[in-house]
Amino acid sequence: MTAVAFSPRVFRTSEFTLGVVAFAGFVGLTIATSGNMLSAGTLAAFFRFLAVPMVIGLAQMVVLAIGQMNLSVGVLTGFCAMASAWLMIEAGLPAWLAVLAALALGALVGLVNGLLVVFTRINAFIVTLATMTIIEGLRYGVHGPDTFQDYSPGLVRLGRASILGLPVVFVVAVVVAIGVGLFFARTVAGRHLLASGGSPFAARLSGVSNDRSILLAHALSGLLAGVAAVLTVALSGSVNASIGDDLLLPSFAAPIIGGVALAGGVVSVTGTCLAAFLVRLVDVARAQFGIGQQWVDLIVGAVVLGVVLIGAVRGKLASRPSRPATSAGSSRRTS
Amino acid sequence: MTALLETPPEAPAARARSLPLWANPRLGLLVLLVVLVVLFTALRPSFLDVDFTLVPMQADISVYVVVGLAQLAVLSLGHMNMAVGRMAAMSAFAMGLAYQELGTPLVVDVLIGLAVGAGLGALAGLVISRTGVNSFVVTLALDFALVGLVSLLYAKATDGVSFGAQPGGMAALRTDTFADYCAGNVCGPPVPLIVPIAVVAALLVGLLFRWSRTGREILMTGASVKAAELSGIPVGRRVVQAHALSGLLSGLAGFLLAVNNGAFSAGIGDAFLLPSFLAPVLGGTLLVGGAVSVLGTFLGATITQVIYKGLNLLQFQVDQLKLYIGLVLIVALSLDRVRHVLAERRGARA
Amino acid sequence: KKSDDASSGSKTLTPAQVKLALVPGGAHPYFQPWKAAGDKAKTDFGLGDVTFNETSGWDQTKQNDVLTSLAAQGYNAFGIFGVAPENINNTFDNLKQKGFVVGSLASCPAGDTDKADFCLSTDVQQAAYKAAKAAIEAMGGQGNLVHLTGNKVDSNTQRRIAGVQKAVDEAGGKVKVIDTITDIDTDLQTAQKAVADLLAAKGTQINGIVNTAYNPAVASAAGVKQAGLPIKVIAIDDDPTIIAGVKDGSVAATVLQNPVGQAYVGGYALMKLAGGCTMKTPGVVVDSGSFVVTKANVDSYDTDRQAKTDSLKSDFDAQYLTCK
Amino acid sequence: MILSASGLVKTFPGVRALDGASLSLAAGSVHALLGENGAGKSTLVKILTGVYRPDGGTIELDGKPVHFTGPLDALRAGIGVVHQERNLVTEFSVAENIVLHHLPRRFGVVRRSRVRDEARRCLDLLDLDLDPDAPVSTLSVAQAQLVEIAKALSVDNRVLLLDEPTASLTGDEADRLYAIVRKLTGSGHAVVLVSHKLEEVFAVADTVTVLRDGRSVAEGQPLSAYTRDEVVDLMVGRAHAAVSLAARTPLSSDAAALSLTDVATSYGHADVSFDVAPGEIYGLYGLVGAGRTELAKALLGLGSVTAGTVSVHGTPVRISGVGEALRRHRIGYVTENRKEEGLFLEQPITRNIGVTVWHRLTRLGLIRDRAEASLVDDYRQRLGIRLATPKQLAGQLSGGNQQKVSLAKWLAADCGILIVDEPTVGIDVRTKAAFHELIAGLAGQGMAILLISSDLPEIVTLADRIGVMAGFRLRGELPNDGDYERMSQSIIRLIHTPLIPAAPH
Ligand SMILES: Nc1ncnc2c1ncn2[C@@H]1O[C@H](COP(=O)(O)OP(=O)(O)OP(=O)(O)O)[C@@H](O)[C@H]1O
Ligand SMILES: Nc1ncnc2c1ncn2[C@@H]1O[C@H](COP(=O)(O)OP(=O)(O)OP(=O)(O)O)[C@@H](O)[C@H]1O
Ligand SMILES: [Mg+2]
Ligand SMILES: [Mg+2]
Repeated sequence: MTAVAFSPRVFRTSEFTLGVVAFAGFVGLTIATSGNMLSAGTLAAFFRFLAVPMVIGLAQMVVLAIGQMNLSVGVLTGFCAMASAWLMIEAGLPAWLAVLAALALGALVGLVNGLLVVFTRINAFIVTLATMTIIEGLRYGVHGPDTFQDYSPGLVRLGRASILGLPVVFVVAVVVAIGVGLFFARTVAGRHLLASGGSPFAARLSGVSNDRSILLAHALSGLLAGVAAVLTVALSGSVNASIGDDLLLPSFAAPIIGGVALAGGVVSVTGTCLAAFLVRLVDVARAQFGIGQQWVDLIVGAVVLGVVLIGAVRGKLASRPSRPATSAGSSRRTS
Repeated sequence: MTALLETPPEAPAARARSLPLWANPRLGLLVLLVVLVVLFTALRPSFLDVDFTLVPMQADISVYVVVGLAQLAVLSLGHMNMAVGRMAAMSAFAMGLAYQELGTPLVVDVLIGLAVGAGLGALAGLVISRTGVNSFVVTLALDFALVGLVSLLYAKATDGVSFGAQPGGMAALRTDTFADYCAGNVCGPPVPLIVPIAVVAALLVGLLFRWSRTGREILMTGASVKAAELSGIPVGRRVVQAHALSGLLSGLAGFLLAVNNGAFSAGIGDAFLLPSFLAPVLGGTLLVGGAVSVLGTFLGATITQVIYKGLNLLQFQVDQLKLYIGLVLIVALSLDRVRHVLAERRGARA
Repeated sequence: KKSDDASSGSKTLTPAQVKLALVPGGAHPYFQPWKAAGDKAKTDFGLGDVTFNETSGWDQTKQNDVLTSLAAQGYNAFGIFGVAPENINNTFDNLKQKGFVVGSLASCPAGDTDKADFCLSTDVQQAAYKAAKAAIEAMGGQGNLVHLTGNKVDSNTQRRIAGVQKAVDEAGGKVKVIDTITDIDTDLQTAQKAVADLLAAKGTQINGIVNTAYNPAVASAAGVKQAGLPIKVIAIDDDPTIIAGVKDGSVAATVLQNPVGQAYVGGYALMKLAGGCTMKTPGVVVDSGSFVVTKANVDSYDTDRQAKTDSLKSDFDAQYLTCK
Repeated sequence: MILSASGLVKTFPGVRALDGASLSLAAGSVHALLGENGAGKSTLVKILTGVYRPDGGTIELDGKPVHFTGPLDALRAGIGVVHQERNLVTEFSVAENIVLHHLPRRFGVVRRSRVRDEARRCLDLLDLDLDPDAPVSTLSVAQAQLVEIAKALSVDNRVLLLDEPTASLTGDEADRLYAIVRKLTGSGHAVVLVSHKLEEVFAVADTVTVLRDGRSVAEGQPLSAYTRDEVVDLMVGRAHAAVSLAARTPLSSDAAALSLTDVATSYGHADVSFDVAPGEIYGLYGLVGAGRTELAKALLGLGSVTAGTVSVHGTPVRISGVGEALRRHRIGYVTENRKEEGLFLEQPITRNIGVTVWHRLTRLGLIRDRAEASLVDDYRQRLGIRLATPKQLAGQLSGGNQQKVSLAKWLAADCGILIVDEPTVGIDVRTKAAFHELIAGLAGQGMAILLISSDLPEIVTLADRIGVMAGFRLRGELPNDGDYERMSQSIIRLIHTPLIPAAPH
């Protein structure tokens, strides 16, 4: 009776669609730039600036997993970045301590978001909208509108270093992504978190604490924002209070294009990363061909819609009833 | 058939008691509003200054109420419209272009613009209902596409980023209040001329969702698409209509902002997105669909503007201002929750 | 009807009655000198009060709100950087109608009319022209130029683009603008990403980069330095990071504006206007000056600027104001 | 007594669901918990499993008072439960759902092979051939219910509470469940069974508690002390007159109200032909999964008819949706899945009933609340819907009353043809009889009724003719002679005869 399609299951996933689109886009761009895409400089720039969008997409994804949203991821990234730069420059802390502090700060603020959601039972959208404005104030408070520069040469060197041709920051982002993937796929906490997102009531009946899932998701989201902050500090060499302003919409775009349901219960690390990859491709295409920003926006809009439409059409084709008309009854176990 | 089934014993009257009046969330917001006004007036008496506080605040509230309603129109479905701002911009562009090219009077320009807004909304709705793709994604993509389009269009139609000439009447709408129109000694209240536009829009939207078949069917679609479809509701059409309404209201909000700012320009709608959610959600409209509160949206928009104005009068610097806006929001919402929980408890015990 | 009568009679104020509000469009390093300049104006001219309020958040609606709040608090002289040059005249108009004195600082309204009493600002087109000139000179008079700037839907951006174009046209075909990248001033990371992508795509073809916005300037100075390309970067303003770049050679030149002069002289003129003076030409546009700083004059530029400020002040007395 | 509860009180806003209910449970026995719809059975079950906290009363486990602060407490205390509603995480696999409350782990990492083994063991208990890795979202209602049961069996609970476990199961599946129940009680477990299928209850249970209006009216009595009618009397609270439907003569009519000729659908039906006359009840019987629901949906335009003709009152039609079916052809469909398709759970009852007729209740384009309220009042009386106030949310009604609301909406719409899908699943005996009367009455008024049911006695009681469906084909059609034994035999025979390939036309 479980005659669900098995073998081509993987080809029907939205990850697969995205993968194909991303690959085709990459190849297309390589051809269009007559190979310039594959030059070391371009590749390095490509992956270096892919790291933060990937991590920030994951930061949003973990809250989407419980069917909530975190509007504060972007400014939190900026705040953590400013805080760690402040710690290095003004407080004179060594880089590694400042990095740990940024991560801890991110997780802490995320936890506060979670606590507010759990204790007030106010919609997370509104809670994080409020904390977003608070954090915006704090982010500005660190150093006004001015720029921090020259904090830790070692950290900045690391941010610009490469391993096997891949930028270190990108490698870190990939490791983080794998970690997040394993967390959701393999750990009890991750599974419980997803169960809470999928059907909170069913999860509760199975002894899962939805409140704990909410706390965990928000704390993890904050932690990932902290990771994004550290990556930013390392790769850019200078930070100011505007850091994070461009991250909110991409943080939603990546997981949602990547197939994560807004209703919760479903995550896709691969999809999120691939979607970030796609958006990055458009960035690069813009630089390669000198396209105006207006056209880029138009193209991104079209690409998003296109990917999603293809996904929808594929989904429809896949779910079309394909029951054999003649022998359905006898082949199914109906006892 | 009447005698086939006997009526079961009536539920005792005591069982059927609804929540007390003070548990009404809208009332909570109203109390909050009054408390905030009293607080700010105590701290800064100029909060009640007619020319510099009350009149401009009414004009701003009018804009944000309509912005909130634009989002509310699709929240009713459990959808989102991430393109409210850009629909407003396109709509305002159409109004400006209509006047520039056709020289038509204000009312006609506005109608043309609203039609453009409604059309864009309907387009989003059509894509959503036909493909079943999440509204967030569709409208986000539409937003991106329109951002580009708006600046391309302005670059083409104007020598810069706004229309130079305004249709007659815009200036009066911007600067005048009813107090400026007197019949003998009797002058109107100090209410800006655009306020009635927002009020009428709010009343119509309220009417739609409360008493009209279309509005109710939109809500039912929001409550459960499957059940709506199986109850004979034309689900697809209702989705398109709700999104068209959202586009129309975005356009109206764009017009009101253009009136306040004094020109149809490309920047209209840039700052609409967050307030569009804030007002209805503060007012008790859920993101899941099926229930909306127009009055709540009005109160939500008013409360946010009051907080903003009050903190402005207290002359906080950027960092403190942001901090306090967030804190006031959280505290206000938490108090509202406490009230709600208390009410539920009372209600349950009764 | 109020919209019909243009202005209301204003009364004269003593300096001590003047309460001056300096209102930028939002938080930005450029405006930070306004604070000190405002304080200096207060003591020098004996103003009643000076405040600096950058809470507008680059939103015209919010700025209008900030302005009316300040008016409600008793401020009666306004030095404003309008968020939206195309709409700002209406804001000026509103304030003027209430009998306040208004100066448009650091940016003029779009179009030919200026409803403020005066506009004291860098001529952005001129500044961009100077920057492009400096770049072309640094490039040795020929090669490919890239222009990085801010919000495309802002009339000032349009003027900057025109200024760069003018300088390039004057080079007589030997210089080409191969890319004008807009909308990357929103935040530092966007600018850094755009610069990295630009350098990766065309780094070898580019000879000079002209920046007419803050974040791109910071990003391209660092990006070029790191990539080790022989590209001449022309930055804007005198943020410490940029001055450091001029000193170490990673920035070929920077084009300075005169924020101190704008706030200080603007405050002076507003005080005078409140005290009963009138503008000879209402809405006159006054250039607050722009200065090209290279390694050669990096230590002395501030004296030039000081001199310009002083001459601006006397210009107002001599040329722009009529006092009884 | 393993588990005993006394004086339990539970109030929901506006409703007192339990009003001093008691229950005590001995090891090694199956205890039936009976009562009408809305009597408070499910509420009691939820209190005993820590889902709700009682407003008053005590619960004792092994003689010691316990306070459950959440479902986990009850699970830890060894109380397993199958709730009336399905509570699975649809995105997760079958296996993971089964062991979700005690995921095998090592250092916080899920041991997937153990999960699968454990799930396989539980599925085997029920003799269920399901892929443990299949997502729950791909299961049918019945399969999901079986997974729910497997989940309750996955730990060795001392107490097992089953709230309507067989409502969506076939006889076979139910038998298998009861065999396990007997095995469990044999080894000292205690089982509580909530069911409206009194035949099953009498076959399985040893003792009984009857709830009426939130109070226990017969507590812990041996079931053998009662006859079926006595139990029903206890539930209803007064002497219960056995209902027997008056013999109905279908209105003779030349034109069928609804007729299908050689219909094939996008769902995979083929060669389906039958017709229903006005005043006739056509019963469509089949095992769960036979494709009857899909046929109904195809007729309504939710799927598509790919071949053959569907005629309404003699005119061939192509229906594109429920709205068209309702307004153009006056066809109504009462769904089997009331929670998702029949009701707007978060909306007031008024709107749930008014939704099909708003177009008739408007004045100047605005709906008259007064008219809607009187409509609700009308159906509340006619169907005996038990509600606190008409503004109450539909989701707060007990299962049976929800079903009544789901039906009321279509009665209000004034249909000529009504398709009724599994109308009495989860409905108490009295209401069920009332429903049967109601359906017969509707037919008596000239409505053509297509009755889809997996409840054989129901079909035999009501239908004039019976179509038997299996594997998306109509296997045959029988006139109903009202003799249950004979009818059931011939129907079973029809289902199990191999399908002869239809002759090519
Ligand atoms: N969450 C709730 N909110 C409000 N009222 C509720 C809620 N749950 C149950 N009720 C009410 O409590 C009463 C008892 O409901 P319960 O579900 O326990 O009945 P039941 O005996 O299980 O009925 P059925 O046989 O139909 O399943 C009903 O009147 C119902 O409307
Ligand atoms: N083998 C299967 N694979 C996938 N889906 C199935 C399978 N069998 C049944 N379903 C789906 O499960 C859902 C529930 O079916 P259900 O068991 O209620 O039977 P049904 O087709 O509605 O027939 P009936 O009304 O005769 O019971 C249906 O939507 C059906 O499409
Ligand atoms: Mg029940
Ligand atoms: Mg069925």
